[in-house]
Amino acid sequence: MEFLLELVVSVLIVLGGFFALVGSVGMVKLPDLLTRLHAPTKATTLGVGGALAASMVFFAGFEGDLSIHEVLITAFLFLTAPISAHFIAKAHLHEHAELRDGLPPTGRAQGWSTFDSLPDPDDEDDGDDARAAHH
Amino acid sequence: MITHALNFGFFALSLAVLLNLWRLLRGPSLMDRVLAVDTMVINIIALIILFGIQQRTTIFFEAALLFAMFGFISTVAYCRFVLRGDVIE
Amino acid sequence: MSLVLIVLLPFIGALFPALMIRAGRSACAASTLVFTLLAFALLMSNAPAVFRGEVVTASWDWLPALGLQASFFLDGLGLFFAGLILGIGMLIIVYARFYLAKDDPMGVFYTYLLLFQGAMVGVVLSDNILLLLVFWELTSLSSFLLIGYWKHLPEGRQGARMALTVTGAGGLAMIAGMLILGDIAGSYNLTDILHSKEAIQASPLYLPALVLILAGCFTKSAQFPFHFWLPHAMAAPTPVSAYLHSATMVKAGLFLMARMWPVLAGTTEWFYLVATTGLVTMLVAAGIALFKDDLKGLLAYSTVSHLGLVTMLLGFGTPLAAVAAVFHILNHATFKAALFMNAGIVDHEAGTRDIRRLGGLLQLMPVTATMAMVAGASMAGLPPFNGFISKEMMLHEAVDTVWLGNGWIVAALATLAACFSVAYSFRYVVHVFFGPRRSDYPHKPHDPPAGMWLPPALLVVLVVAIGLFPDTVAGPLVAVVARAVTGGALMDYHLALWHGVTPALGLSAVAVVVGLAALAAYARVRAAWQAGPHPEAKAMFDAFIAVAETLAQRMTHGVHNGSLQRYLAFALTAFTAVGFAAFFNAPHAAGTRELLPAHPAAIVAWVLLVGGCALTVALFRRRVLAVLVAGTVGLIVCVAFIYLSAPDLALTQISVEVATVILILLALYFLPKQGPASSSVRADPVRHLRDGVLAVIAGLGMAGASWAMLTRDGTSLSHYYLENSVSGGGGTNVVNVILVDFRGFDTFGEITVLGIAALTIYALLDGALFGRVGRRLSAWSPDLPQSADRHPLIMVVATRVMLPLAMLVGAYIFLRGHNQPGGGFIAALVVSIALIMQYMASGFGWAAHRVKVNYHAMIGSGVLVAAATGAGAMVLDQPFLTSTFGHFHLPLVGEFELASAMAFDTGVFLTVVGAVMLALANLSRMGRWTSPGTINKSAMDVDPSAPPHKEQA
Amino acid sequence: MNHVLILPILVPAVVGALLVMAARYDRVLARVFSVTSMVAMVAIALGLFVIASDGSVRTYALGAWPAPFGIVLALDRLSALMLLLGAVLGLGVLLYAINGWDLRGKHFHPLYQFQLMGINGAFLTGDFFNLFVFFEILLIASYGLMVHGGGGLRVKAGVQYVVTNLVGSSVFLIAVGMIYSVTGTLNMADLALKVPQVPAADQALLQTGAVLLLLVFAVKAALVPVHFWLPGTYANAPGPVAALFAIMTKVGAYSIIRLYVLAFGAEAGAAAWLAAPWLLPAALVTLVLGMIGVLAARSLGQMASFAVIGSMGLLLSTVAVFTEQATAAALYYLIHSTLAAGTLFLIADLVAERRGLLRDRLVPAARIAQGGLIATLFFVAAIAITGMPPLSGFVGKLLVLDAVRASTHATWMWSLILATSLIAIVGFSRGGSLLFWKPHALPPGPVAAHRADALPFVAVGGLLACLALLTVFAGPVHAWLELAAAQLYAPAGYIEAVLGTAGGLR
Amino acid sequence: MEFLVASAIGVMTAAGIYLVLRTRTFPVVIGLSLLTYATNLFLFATGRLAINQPPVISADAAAYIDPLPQALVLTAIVISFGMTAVVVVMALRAYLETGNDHVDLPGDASPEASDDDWKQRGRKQTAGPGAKKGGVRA
Amino acid sequence: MAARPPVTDTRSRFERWLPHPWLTLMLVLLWMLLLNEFSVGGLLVGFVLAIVISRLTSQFWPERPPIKSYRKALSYLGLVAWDVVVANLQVTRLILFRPAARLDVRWVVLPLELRSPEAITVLAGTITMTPGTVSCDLSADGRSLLVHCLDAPDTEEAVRQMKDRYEARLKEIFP
Ligand code: NA
Ligand code: NA
Repeated sequence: MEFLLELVVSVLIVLGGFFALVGSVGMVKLPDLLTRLHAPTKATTLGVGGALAASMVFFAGFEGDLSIHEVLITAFLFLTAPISAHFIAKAHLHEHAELRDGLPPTGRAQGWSTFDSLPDPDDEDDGDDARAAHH
Repeated sequence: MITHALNFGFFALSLAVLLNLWRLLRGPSLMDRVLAVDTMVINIIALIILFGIQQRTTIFFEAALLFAMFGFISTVAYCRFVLRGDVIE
Repeated sequence: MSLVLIVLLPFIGALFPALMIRAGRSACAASTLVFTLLAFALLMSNAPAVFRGEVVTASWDWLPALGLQASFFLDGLGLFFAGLILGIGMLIIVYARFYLAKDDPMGVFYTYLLLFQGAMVGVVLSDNILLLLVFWELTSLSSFLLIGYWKHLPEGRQGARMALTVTGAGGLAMIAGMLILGDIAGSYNLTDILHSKEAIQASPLYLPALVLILAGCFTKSAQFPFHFWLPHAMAAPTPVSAYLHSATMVKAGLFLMARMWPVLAGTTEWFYLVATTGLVTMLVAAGIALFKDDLKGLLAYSTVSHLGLVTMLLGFGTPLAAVAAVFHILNHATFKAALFMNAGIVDHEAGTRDIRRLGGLLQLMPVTATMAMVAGASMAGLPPFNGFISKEMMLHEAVDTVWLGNGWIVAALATLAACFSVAYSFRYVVHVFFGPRRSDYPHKPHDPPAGMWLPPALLVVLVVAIGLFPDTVAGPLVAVVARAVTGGALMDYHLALWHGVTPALGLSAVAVVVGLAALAAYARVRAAWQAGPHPEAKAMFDAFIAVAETLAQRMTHGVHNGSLQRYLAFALTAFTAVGFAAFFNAPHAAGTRELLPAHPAAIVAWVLLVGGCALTVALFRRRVLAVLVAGTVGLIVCVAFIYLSAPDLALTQISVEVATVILILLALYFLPKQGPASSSVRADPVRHLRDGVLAVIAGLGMAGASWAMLTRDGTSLSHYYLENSVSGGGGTNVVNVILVDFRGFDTFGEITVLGIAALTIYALLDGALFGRVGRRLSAWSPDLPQSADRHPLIMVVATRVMLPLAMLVGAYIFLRGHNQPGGGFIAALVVSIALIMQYMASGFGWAAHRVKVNYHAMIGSGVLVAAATGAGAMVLDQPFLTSTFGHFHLPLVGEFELASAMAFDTGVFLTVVGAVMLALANLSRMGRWTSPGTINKSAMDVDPSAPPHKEQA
Repeated sequence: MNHVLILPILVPAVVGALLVMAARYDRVLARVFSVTSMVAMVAIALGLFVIASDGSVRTYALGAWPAPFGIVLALDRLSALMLLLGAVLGLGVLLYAINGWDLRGKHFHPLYQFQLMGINGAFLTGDFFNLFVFFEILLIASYGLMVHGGGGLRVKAGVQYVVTNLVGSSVFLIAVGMIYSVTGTLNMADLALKVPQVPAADQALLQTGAVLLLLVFAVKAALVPVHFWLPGTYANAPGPVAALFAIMTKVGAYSIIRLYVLAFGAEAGAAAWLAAPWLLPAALVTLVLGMIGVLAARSLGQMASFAVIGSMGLLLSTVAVFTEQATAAALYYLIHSTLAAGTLFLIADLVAERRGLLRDRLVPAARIAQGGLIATLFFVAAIAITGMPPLSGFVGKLLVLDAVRASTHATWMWSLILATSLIAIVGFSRGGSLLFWKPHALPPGPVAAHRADALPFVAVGGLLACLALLTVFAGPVHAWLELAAAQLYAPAGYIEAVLGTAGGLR
Repeated sequence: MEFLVASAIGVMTAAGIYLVLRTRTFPVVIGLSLLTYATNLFLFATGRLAINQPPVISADAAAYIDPLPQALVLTAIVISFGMTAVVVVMALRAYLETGNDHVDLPGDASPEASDDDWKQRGRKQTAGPGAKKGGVRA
Repeated sequence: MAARPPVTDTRSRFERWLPHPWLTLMLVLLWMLLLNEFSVGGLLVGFVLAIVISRLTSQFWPERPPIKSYRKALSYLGLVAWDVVVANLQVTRLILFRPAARLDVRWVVLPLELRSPEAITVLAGTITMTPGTVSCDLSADGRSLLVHCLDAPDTEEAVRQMKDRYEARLKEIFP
């Protein structure tokens, strides 16, 4: 049983380390930001997930504490990683305006939100608001 | 066995962090560097977790949690800065 | 006590004229006169005692530790001078009433005059030489005001400053001299000092003390080479010149030499310093006086010359010379004050004081002319006037004096001076009053009103009276004064007009003849004079001051040139150099502590940190990048804290890190995103190299100090905290217990700092919304292209999910902080940053509208909660911040702990949230200000689930 | 339990917080709060002064934790004196400021209160890390006050001020760290016991820390070469703020006197009188540079600033003699120079407020409203600050000259003190003549009207009256100061009082 | 490990000082924060180094690191956070007021310190989609 | 401020205190995760906190996220978790063994049928975390998603897979 636990923990650690490394290798190896983005969002997140799972099992198995709070970090990372990636991509597109021409059309009347806004700004009706002191 | 696994984990993650540093040095664009730091933070979280296993302590959990939270927030802040200039508008 | 009153009366009186001016000029003058008269009467009431040979004293311990006593004494010398000051003062007061013009602020004048008078009386009545110094400097100050009285005249202002500078410098030297003297004598009281002649003259410090004191006397009495200020002080109104620069202030130096004569005189040093200075002054000034065209200038140099005469006499060091000196002081005061007033009358009535524009006034101003002739003759040293008698005495002493083995040189030079004296005196009389009447006087000259001529007339009467009956009129006074000056040395002298045919009489005759001849040949003499060089002392002085000012400015503004880099370079160099010097000056031995092995991951972290630092330095001009990379350095420091058993530090550091990044990015919106080329290494490699060298040395120093520290064992207080944390502080997280309990006071201060920081930030930003900066901001547009979506949908959703999560984490960190890593501060940052995320995602307008909390109030209430928690203990008569805690048991819930430290931590929490939010929210308000058209009402740019083009709440 | 000791810190903290919360919108209320608090602080300080006058050291163990483990406040004569001085100056300046200056930006009053909290805390604390905290409080409040009202130059000078002090704060921590690393204590009294026991091997670290700390205090005290922040800061700060800052340099001086007599004094073994060789030359150079600056100044504010630098040089050179007598003299001069400098800055502001864009620059311009009165006030203040009689500057200078007589460097000190006095006299007469006399030489024009409010003049007059009292009562004041100095030079009483502080209930 | 920490402190100090000596407010701020890291790490190190000995009382802990320096560093971090915030905003205000972010006061020392690049920038209309949108009002 | 009416609260007391009951429960669960041990006291505190926090934050999330089926949501989570692992293996293979030049990098546009912002966000997140795709942008009207594919020879297929595998399921979870 202990061996099994050890095995599980070890495998998780190794997998975690491996995926994290892969993510970082990808980030170095891949040619441009958008492709690089694929590596850490997935691999690194999984890598840290592996480490967290290892920790969970380890503390539950060896220290006798039911250690589940690692779930929280994992969940948090899985929630935030794609959003980070999304914004990094957007910022990259914005920084490199030349990429705009390479983008496919949205199929809608409006373009991509990084470049185009809605024609009708529906939310700029009270300029006084900014002048109103914010205490 | 766990010790060896940990050693491998430390090795892999350290290497990963160094690769992140390389990307941070090289860039070329700001977003590349933001991505590098973002990834570095995640790798560091993994390192912290492994360190916790090695030291048999859960005392670093909150640090890992805050690293995750704040890493995300600062990444978003940088993105917003690039996108809009004004982080809060 | 009356002595104190004599000194005080003028000062008390000084309050009145300035206030009474509305009551009229005469009332003003009258009040001045009354006080002077009162003082004079008091003085006179003491006179009989003095003449009886008594010394009247009054004393009050002012600063006993220093030996500074407000003690006064009145002996013959004091009586003489005080009488002179107050007596002539009264005349001047009357004279000035008529002299000053309607638009001259008369009240101010009399105030100044009384201040001066009080100071002078103080000088001559002081028993304590430190007190004397006080009054001494006061005379400089009040005379500064009087000389500069006509503020509109540049000569007045410059003359005042010059006088103050020269006499002030002398005064400062005298301070040193007096302190030395007092130290030698063991007391600062004159009465003691005057009995310490042997000790003083035997002291190795005698010469420095003498030189320093003489510096004061010589400057005050306008002795060569410090004589130059006096003629320029003549820019003052004539009453001032008459009072200060003939009768009183310039005599203060003489007074002091006379005062100190018993202890300081009689040595070789004294003789050569004082007599020589006096002789040279007498000669040089007399020579210059002859060629002055300004009446007051002529009189001024004449005064200098006569002061030199007295100085020389005092310098001779013989009792008889001292008597002559005293007598001449009296005589000079009478004729010179009369002449100054006379010159003032001429100026007042004829409209000019320029001798070249005058002449022939005899018929027009007969009274004035008569007075001038009498006083002038006295000044020339002609019999039967008082000036003659004292000059004779002087020549008599001069003949007896041997200077560097030379028996005739003093007499010869003194006679030469007397020649000049005769010449300029006659020039004054002849060139002004005799000769043809002119048609081009600026005014139509006539004799002045009685109020103006009576005061000098009174003096002229004295001139004659003393001249005719010296022993009767002045004898007793001179006797009592001389006794005071010489310390009671026995001497045989006789004041009389006629001493028989003596060498002095012969020299006098020579002087008259040569003087008259010189005047007869004035044109040629003057031509000869003008052919020679005349170093103009004022020009030299001005040049000196100008050079000093220029140097001072170069130095000051050259060093303090507004360059922060320079300031910091100086400071950092100082820190580094001093650090190294202190370290290597003290014994040091290498540490013996067992070292920790380096974990490979730690080495990697080290590489990251060094790389981050290097990259920050390399990229410092690309600002966003610099922030990002410096942030990674901070991140590594956090990791180091984790690795090195400091979880609380790591939590705090990472939270602060993010808040700082957001803050900096908010500010960077307005700032240039790229440092200018001029700040690049290429633009100024030398400076970068210099800074780099300094930085590396300082870095080496810090590394060395750290190494020295880390490699040795040390003692600490930790055991106490570890032992008492649970039992006394109720928490297992010792760091937190230290923060909120053991050293909670630090934390109380620390949150106050944060609160103040936020208030400052608020004030700074709020102030930027108005005025010039506000207009600039309104006209501002972003300097980088902006992406189109301001409030992206995905981000809004993400932050909405994150907010409750983060608040939960915040609560968790807050509640467990006392026992596990965490606490109020970190919790506050977590919550604030989560809130800020809402601002980031949905915009300032939207988010601010939903935050119902007033951040100012939050800061205030946080500080108050912390203070109230602390003060709660005071109610139980425990010290501020004394904590308490207890374990409680509730069914179901089980055991839990409540600690007052939690309430304190709540204060911390509130303050920090308030501070961070106030700062960040207001910084973001700035951004709104620049583009007010973009206030959003909805949380996201577009909500696809809402009907198109319809407002969403 | 005598809670009065905490009040000088607690009262401004609470009032400051209340001002932030409640009295933010109501200027009258804010002024009432602020002035009441200042009056209370004067009263408290007077009370503490009386309490301290019996010569014993009172302590207050915060949180009831005994020293050296907890933070202890300690009140001796020196602390009481500094508290009283700060409160009196603070009240005077506040009375001046509530005539309109306080409305030129936000949060003047809370910042003012917090400023005093920091200053009072620095004077009371017996713990040198807590001293750091109070330094930071007074600094950060001073940042806010410094830029109060805004304006390009002011804010830029503010940046310089802040940056310099941030560097200083870093070094403060480094120095504290070095000292802690070899002595293991943060309590000044405990430090005094530990320093003599520091082995030779650790002396280098200890002394480096101590000397660096000295240099940090020197930054606050504006000693060359770390004085550069002062002229720009003071000359650009709002007048009343600069006036209040007159006490801030004294915080540096106070800290030097406190720590280097207590912990690095006669008993400190290898580190005995550590500060003297560093302090004296620096102070003398400061004296010279400051007074030369007076001569070179381009504005009245600048002149006052350099006069402050010069006076700090004089003060600290006297301190550097490290004898009881010299310290007593230095303390007398400290009181004098604080009040004199504060007054002078207020007068500079009176002038600046009346001269439009020219402010207080030393260039002739039209006459100003209430010019005669202001000129008189200036004359008196200048007399005080240049050390001319009859005011306390002269008495102070005499005391200093007398006290340093025994020093091996007496000749130098005397020469420099006297020579620089002359430079100051020349500088101030030049400035006064330019500002108050020369306008009379210009063609008379209309004098710009200016509100002739009494309050500012009352404030200035009140401070000058303090100088006059200081002069008249020089005897008793100095006698008191001699006792204060004697108390400093017999540190056993202080140490015993602090370390003997009972830990309350525990 | 001690060497790593000591040298890291040195490196951060050096980088911080170099940046603090730059001519613009921004690098100065960055330099200050590096200097702060160095200072905090140094102050922390006065408690000497220890691994896995956090100062949290627990039954199974063998030893504890000196907690006092940590508490001091915490205070120092918080204070320097406040200070940094103030200096950043003050630098911003100075830039808005004077139109340049030079650290020097305008004068002879640095002619650049009197430039006003804000003025020129205010006139320049930046072409950006968002900026354009800001001007359109419904 | 005058231009804008105050944010009026027309909700019932229940809605006000439990604006998002599921969120509140979620928070309680998270709280227990954070505590890392079970105790009644902890649970009580958790409930109090969850209620207070959801009350405090409800202003920022005024519209309830309507989830139609929590069962489907859970199964969706499982699906995604599995896909993440698969995605990683794929990406690992591409990173380690495929020369960069041979990657078939493409942009793909995913027209969205989902309308709820929450749903769109979840979809975008899912796409990023799963095989070879990163969602990079939304169209300005929020109805198309721009997806970057690391190696997608067949864009049609990619779009179809994303729609079928994720969007269809999300449509059953979110309205
Ligand atoms: Na603290
Ligand atoms: Na804590």
